[in-house]
Amino acid sequence: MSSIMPTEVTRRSQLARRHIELGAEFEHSNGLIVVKDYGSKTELAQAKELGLADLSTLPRTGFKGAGAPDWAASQGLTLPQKPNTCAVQNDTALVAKLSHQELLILSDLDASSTQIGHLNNIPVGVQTYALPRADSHCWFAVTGNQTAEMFSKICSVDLRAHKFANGDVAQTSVAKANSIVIRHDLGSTHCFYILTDVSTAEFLWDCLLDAMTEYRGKPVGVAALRALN
Amino acid sequence: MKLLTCPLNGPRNISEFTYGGEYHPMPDPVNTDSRQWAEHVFFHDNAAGVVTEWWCHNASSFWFLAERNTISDEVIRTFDASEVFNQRIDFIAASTPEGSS
Amino acid sequence: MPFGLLKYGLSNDYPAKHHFTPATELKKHYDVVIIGGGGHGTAIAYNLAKYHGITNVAILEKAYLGGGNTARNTAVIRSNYLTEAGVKFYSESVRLFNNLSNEFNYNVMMENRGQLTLAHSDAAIRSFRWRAEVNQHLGVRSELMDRQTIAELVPNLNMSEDSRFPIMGGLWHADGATARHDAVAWGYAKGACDRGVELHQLTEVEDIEITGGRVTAVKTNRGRVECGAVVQAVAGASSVVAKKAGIPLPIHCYPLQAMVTQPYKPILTPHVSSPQVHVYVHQTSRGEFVIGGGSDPYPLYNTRATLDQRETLSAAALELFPFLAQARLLRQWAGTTDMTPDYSPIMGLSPVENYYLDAGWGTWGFKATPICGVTMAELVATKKVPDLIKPFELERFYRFEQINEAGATAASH
Amino acid sequence: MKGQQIQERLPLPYGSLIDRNTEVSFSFERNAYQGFAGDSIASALAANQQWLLSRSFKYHRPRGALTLAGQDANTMVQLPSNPNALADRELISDNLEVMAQNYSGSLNNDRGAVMGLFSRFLPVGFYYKAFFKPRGMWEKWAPIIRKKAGLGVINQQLEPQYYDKQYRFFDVVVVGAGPAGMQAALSAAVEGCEVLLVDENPILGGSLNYARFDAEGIRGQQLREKLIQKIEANSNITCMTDAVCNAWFADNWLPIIRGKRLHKVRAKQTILCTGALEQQAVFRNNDLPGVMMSSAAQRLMHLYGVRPGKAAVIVTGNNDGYANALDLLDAGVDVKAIVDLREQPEPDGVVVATAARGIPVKTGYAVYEAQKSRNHLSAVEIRKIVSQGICADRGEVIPCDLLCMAVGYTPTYQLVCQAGGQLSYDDNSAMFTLSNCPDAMQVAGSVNSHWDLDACLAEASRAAIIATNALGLTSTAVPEEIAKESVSPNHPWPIFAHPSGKEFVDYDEDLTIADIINATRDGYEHIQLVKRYSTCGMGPSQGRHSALAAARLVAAATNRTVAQTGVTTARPPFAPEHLGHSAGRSFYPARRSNMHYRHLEAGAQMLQAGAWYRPAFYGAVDGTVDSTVDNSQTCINNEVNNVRNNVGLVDVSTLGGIEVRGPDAGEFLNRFYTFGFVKQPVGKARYALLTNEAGVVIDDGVACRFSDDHYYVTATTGGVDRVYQNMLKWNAQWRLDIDIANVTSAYCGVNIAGPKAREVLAKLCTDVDLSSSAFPYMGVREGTVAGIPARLIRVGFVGELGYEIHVPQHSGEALWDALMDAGQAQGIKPFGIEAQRILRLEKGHIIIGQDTDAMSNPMEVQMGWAVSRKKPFFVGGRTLTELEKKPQLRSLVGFVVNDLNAPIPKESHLVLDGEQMTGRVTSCNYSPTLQKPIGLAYVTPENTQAGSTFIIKSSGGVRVTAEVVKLPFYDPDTLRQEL
Repeated sequence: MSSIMPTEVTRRSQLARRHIELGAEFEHSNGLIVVKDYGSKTELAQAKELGLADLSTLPRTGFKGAGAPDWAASQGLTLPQKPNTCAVQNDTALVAKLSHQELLILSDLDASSTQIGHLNNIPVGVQTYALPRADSHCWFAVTGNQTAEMFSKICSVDLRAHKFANGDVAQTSVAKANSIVIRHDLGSTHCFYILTDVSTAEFLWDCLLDAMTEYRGKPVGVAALRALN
Repeated sequence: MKLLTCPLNGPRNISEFTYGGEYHPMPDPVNTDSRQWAEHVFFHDNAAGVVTEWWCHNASSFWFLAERNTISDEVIRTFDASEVFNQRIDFIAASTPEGSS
Repeated sequence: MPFGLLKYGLSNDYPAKHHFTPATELKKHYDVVIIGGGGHGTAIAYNLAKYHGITNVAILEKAYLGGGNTARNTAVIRSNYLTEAGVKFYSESVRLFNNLSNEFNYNVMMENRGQLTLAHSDAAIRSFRWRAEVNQHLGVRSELMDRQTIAELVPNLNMSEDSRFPIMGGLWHADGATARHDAVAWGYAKGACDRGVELHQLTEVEDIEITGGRVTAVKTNRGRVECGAVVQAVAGASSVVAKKAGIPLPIHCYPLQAMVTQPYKPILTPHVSSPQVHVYVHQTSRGEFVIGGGSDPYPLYNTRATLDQRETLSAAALELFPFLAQARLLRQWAGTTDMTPDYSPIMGLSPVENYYLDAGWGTWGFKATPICGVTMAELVATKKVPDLIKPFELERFYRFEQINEAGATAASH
Repeated sequence: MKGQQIQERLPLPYGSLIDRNTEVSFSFERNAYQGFAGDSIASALAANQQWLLSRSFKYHRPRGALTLAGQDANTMVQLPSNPNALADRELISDNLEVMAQNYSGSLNNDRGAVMGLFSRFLPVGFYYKAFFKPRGMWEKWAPIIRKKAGLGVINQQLEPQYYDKQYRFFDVVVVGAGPAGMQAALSAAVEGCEVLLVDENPILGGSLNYARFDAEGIRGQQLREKLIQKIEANSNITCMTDAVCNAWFADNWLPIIRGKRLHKVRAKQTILCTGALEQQAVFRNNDLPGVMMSSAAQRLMHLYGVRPGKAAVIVTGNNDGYANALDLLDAGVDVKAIVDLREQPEPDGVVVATAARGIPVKTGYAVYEAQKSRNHLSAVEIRKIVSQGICADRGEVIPCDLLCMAVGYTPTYQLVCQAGGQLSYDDNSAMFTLSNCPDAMQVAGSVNSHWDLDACLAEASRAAIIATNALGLTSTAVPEEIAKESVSPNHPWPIFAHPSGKEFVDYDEDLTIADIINATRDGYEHIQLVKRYSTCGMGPSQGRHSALAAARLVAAATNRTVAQTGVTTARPPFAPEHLGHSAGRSFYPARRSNMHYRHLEAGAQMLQAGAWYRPAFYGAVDGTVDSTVDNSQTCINNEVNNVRNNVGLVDVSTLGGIEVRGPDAGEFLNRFYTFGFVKQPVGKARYALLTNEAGVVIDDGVACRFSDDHYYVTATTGGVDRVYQNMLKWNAQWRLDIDIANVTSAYCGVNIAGPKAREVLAKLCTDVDLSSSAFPYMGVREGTVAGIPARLIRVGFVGELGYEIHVPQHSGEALWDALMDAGQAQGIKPFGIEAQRILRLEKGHIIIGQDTDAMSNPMEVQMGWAVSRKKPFFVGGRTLTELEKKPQLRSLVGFVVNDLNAPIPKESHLVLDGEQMTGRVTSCNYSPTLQKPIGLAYVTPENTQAGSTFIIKSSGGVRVTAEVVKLPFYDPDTLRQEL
């Protein structure tokens, strides 16, 4: 059993029990607890083929309102041009533009990006409103060559590499649950972030595993994801 | 499955959207007689032909307007509601106050 | 071998008396013009001719007899409604249905197999008890049913506690039935035509002439016809036709889809529906499973079928009867429903003095066919609104009153 | 099982679908048979001389393969867990157990066949004409008739199988991989064009695999190999065989079924090359095993290496029958005669070749009757045709065991017509045309009435060019449309009535010529009425083989042309598909709060509220919940008492939460809810009641003002999504300067309630002054609880000192743990929805949706106080003023039942005035606190003053007297919640 348990901190993934059942090894990451691995030697290879990781405890935030983009830019964020695309920040955070007035900001896999903490701790600008994205949505990563093929069983948007570019964002329905799908390749490996209403985390996790079975997809820890980078 | 082109998210299966009813401007709630008000509340044009209606893209909660042919189910165009509602709407109190609570 | 069939077998020349008026020219004037040759239109004509001696009547049908929602509904007959007005109205209709075959000497194959509506939440149990109490108080056979009794009544129903929508109870309606829907229109039309009513198919009303608040004539694709009164019974096109008479209606038209499987040996007796899972299932006398559910999500005057509704209905049907996965879908179709704000019909007088409305039939028009025929005919003949349909007058909406049946219609039809 | 039969096969190259190296043993009617891998059930049985496959629907006639292409219902057999399986579609597998369907006794001697003798007593529509007299008879007949109903048997013990779905995307989808389809795919597969080629058969090639296009019989094979080579070499083309495109839906949305998966394909362009279906000739006993389409005989030989008979007669109305004759001859079948309905065949290479090989041809002749022995064709009687459909009085009998019918085709129009295409028939040329296809759809090949191979290929390329041009991938000049051939393969009248009938127009429904004509005589003249009245075309094969013949007969019987009569077309799906396919995996999202498993660990009995799981009550902690009424009631009452006396904890995470922020936030709430919010003090919560435009109460919650421009509004679990959507829609019109965000799931919430609530909370919350003076009832604060940032709301839903604590979702479980620990000394216990319902009832709070219905307005539920009349506008306001002008119809009041022996009324029991229904109970429970049944009920407005009584029709119809009491029942001066 893991030497570190999710209950050591107040912030716990809805899926903590699933991870424990799967023999997860947890790790501390900037005060948060994430799944390092599931004790498999081949997790990196798994992640390259088809892997599913739970990143729900990692930092993220969001801002909305007519003033949000300007304010965010004034705080040094590089904003994507068009809605439904995203841009990597020099502190490795990822900024996705969900509409002309809405931003979603995701930390990197080490929870090391400083921007998010900064933005959460300063007063917002006029017509700018913070959104509790760290808790409203669960956050999964689906990685590997088979990702798009697997997604085509539960998502009606064409996510194939040549149709859905790295950095593209789709707000759509995955297994009948409203979701935000972001293509954010890790190194040369395809990776899709999926953010869905946190209360449906278990439902979505099960749907994804069910859809992955045919391609022998399995859960992987952040260690494998970092190794892809 | 029909495709509907969301002004924000592009073409999507129509099952990603919620129909929001016919678009028709609300009559002035103060200076409208009760029959006209009843028709505003309950009645529909229900036209067979091209109509303008509200649609909401569920995943992004984005409301917009669409012109659709209710016979062929062909969508003529979709557009941002700000094309029609381009300024703040305000209401003026009734000249005679309606009693008090 | 029932005697009725012997005459066909023993006579060498096939008994060839037409059931309906062979196509003839339109007359210049009719006392009553009925727009719409479906179950309702023909039932009204039948009652006018048989019980009020009014036979100078024309039924104008733009396509073919009973080809609209009469042909497309799933033939459910029930009276387990929620409001006093609704229950009294529909239970009288069920009573008439039971004698229909003999009433017009034409077998409509009424089958009284009962209807079970499933509850998957305590909120549903509450609303079902409400219906059961109202029904029983008005003499309609409805009762709450517990899991145990349901399992005995429908042994092949999925009663698992771990299913996504566990069944907590149900509303049993012993009066629930089905009939051969087409035969209802055919029987009424036959009876009406036998008494001199003219049925004109492929005859579309293009305009309605109003002078001095009275309708004087209708213009059709086959010429102009003067009339003493007009009844519109065109569920699915009510707004469009009423607009020709300058009458706005509180109606939105939504497609309602249904589907049917190939025939299989009988294994399901009652009609089973689940408002929460949005599906109903019954097995016809031919052995086909008829599956239906909620209306389409947006208005449309088009009877195309959609894949997403097929998917939704199949998934829902399998929640209740998992073994239906092996049944083969034969046909999928749609009708157009007049949805009203309160899920009750709009019947009776209109702002136009001699123009009568029979509209707003949503998903419950078929089961009301016989009583509509009786009451609307009485209204047209006597100019007096029968008590049974008084509550359903259009004017109620101008009084901000509603006869709310919302809870009693969802996916039950 | 009987001994194994011997199967004989034609030598290679016959049998392109079978693998002769792999024998497969299976059983039919419990007799063992051998076949080869790749055999269909029907082909394997045919190889064993078993031609009889099933019994028909009405007369239990013996039936065998008709099309060998899965297009008819004659071959329906029973497989385990797969009734009505098509024996000419389903492949054999080792130990597969196949049974015939719809017979009583044995397949060979079906007692049901006696029905045939009564056929003259069963005229068309006979059901409508009998069985109902005298009154009540139908009730006796219905069950008897019902027993006869249906075909296959459903396995009710079926284990759920794994069906799933996949979305696919292509630029061009070509349906049908015959010559036209293959050519269309090749021509469409230009640079950057993703093409899908779909065919329901196991291999590409369509008719090239079995039909004969020249005297030598080599062209088809050559063309097939050439096209397949090119296709395999082209990386832009994806091929799906054994896959049926089962419908066309709006915007080229195509359901394609392969195996247990439904592929939902979105195509930018579709090209339909679905081919044509050969039609039968209509004559007496045209349904006997041994009578089949000429294409069926060719399929048997070329695809399966099975000789379709020993002595054959061919009835034809075109030259394809001659090609078929050559094929049969080559396969060693003794071709007795070609019976040509035409007086003057158009001589071509094939016709000449048949003459050269000495096959007797009888021109101007028809097959008048087929004769049988032992359930199989034994001979045909042919007669000279004297006029349309009329034969000479005498004819000659030709013994044979095979009759091939080659009298014409109908286009496989299903998908085209589902797309709105028009199918029309030209009476002079006996040809069909398809028109009015949607822009993004092309048709090519025999479906478009092209019969010449070169014409098919040219039309296919043309269709592809139009498609790729439309996609902007090419800008090639579109070649001229190829003119249709002058001669049609369709004979205008291959229908020959017989005094003794049994000339089948519709095999599925056992309908004969007389049935169709008599339907029109009964007055059912519109083709749709004929269909419905006779059920012609309503059977499993959906009129594939009856629509044309029926249209011709109706046209003749009503003195119209077929064009005027119209040909009925079919609704989706194209081929019968298992419901499992369209169901797929079931996706019904379920919602859980972060505390979910803490409830389970505490032995909670969960209930569903919308998609949410919520604790109803907590049973034994060891998880063994005894849900008997008594036990659950005890648990619930204990929970109630603990809240009243100590402190309880309830999960309210499912409660909706919406942030309304910005300068106009107060103004927005003023317009949206009934109450006034502009003057609401910061740090205070205010009740928020929502009505729709009809003035009906649809939701409620509290609006918490955290700052001038920040309100946090709660909404009901079931209502929040709609409320949020409505807010956005209204402000899309009003354009107020605000932002609206649904943060329901972002917050996990509890309500800690009871006299000792403050005591417990104080241990964990040190940065908020919890004293009643500093943080009074209806106050709202932000602080931390157990180090977790929290929003605290002092509301009194359960009528005790209480705090709703909303924390970030992911910290919900930690909050729960902390409070349960901190509260031990105070006897904290969790309580569920059931206890909460009782507690709030004792306090007289209503629940929207339970105590209100689709008609309730604020005045009826005594919430007039929550409606501000001082505002210029709010949603529903104008309608409420209209409603106020009218006499109120009912009022919601609180009541108690003082007679403790009376059956406790249940929710929805009726309130009666005499026998008149005047209202109903909306909530009722035994109150552990007041020790008597209390409740809420709608009564007549005259009946609302405290002390007055009314009658409730309780369980078993018992009339129970209820006394109206002033609300709340408990703590009327609300001292406790304001502690």
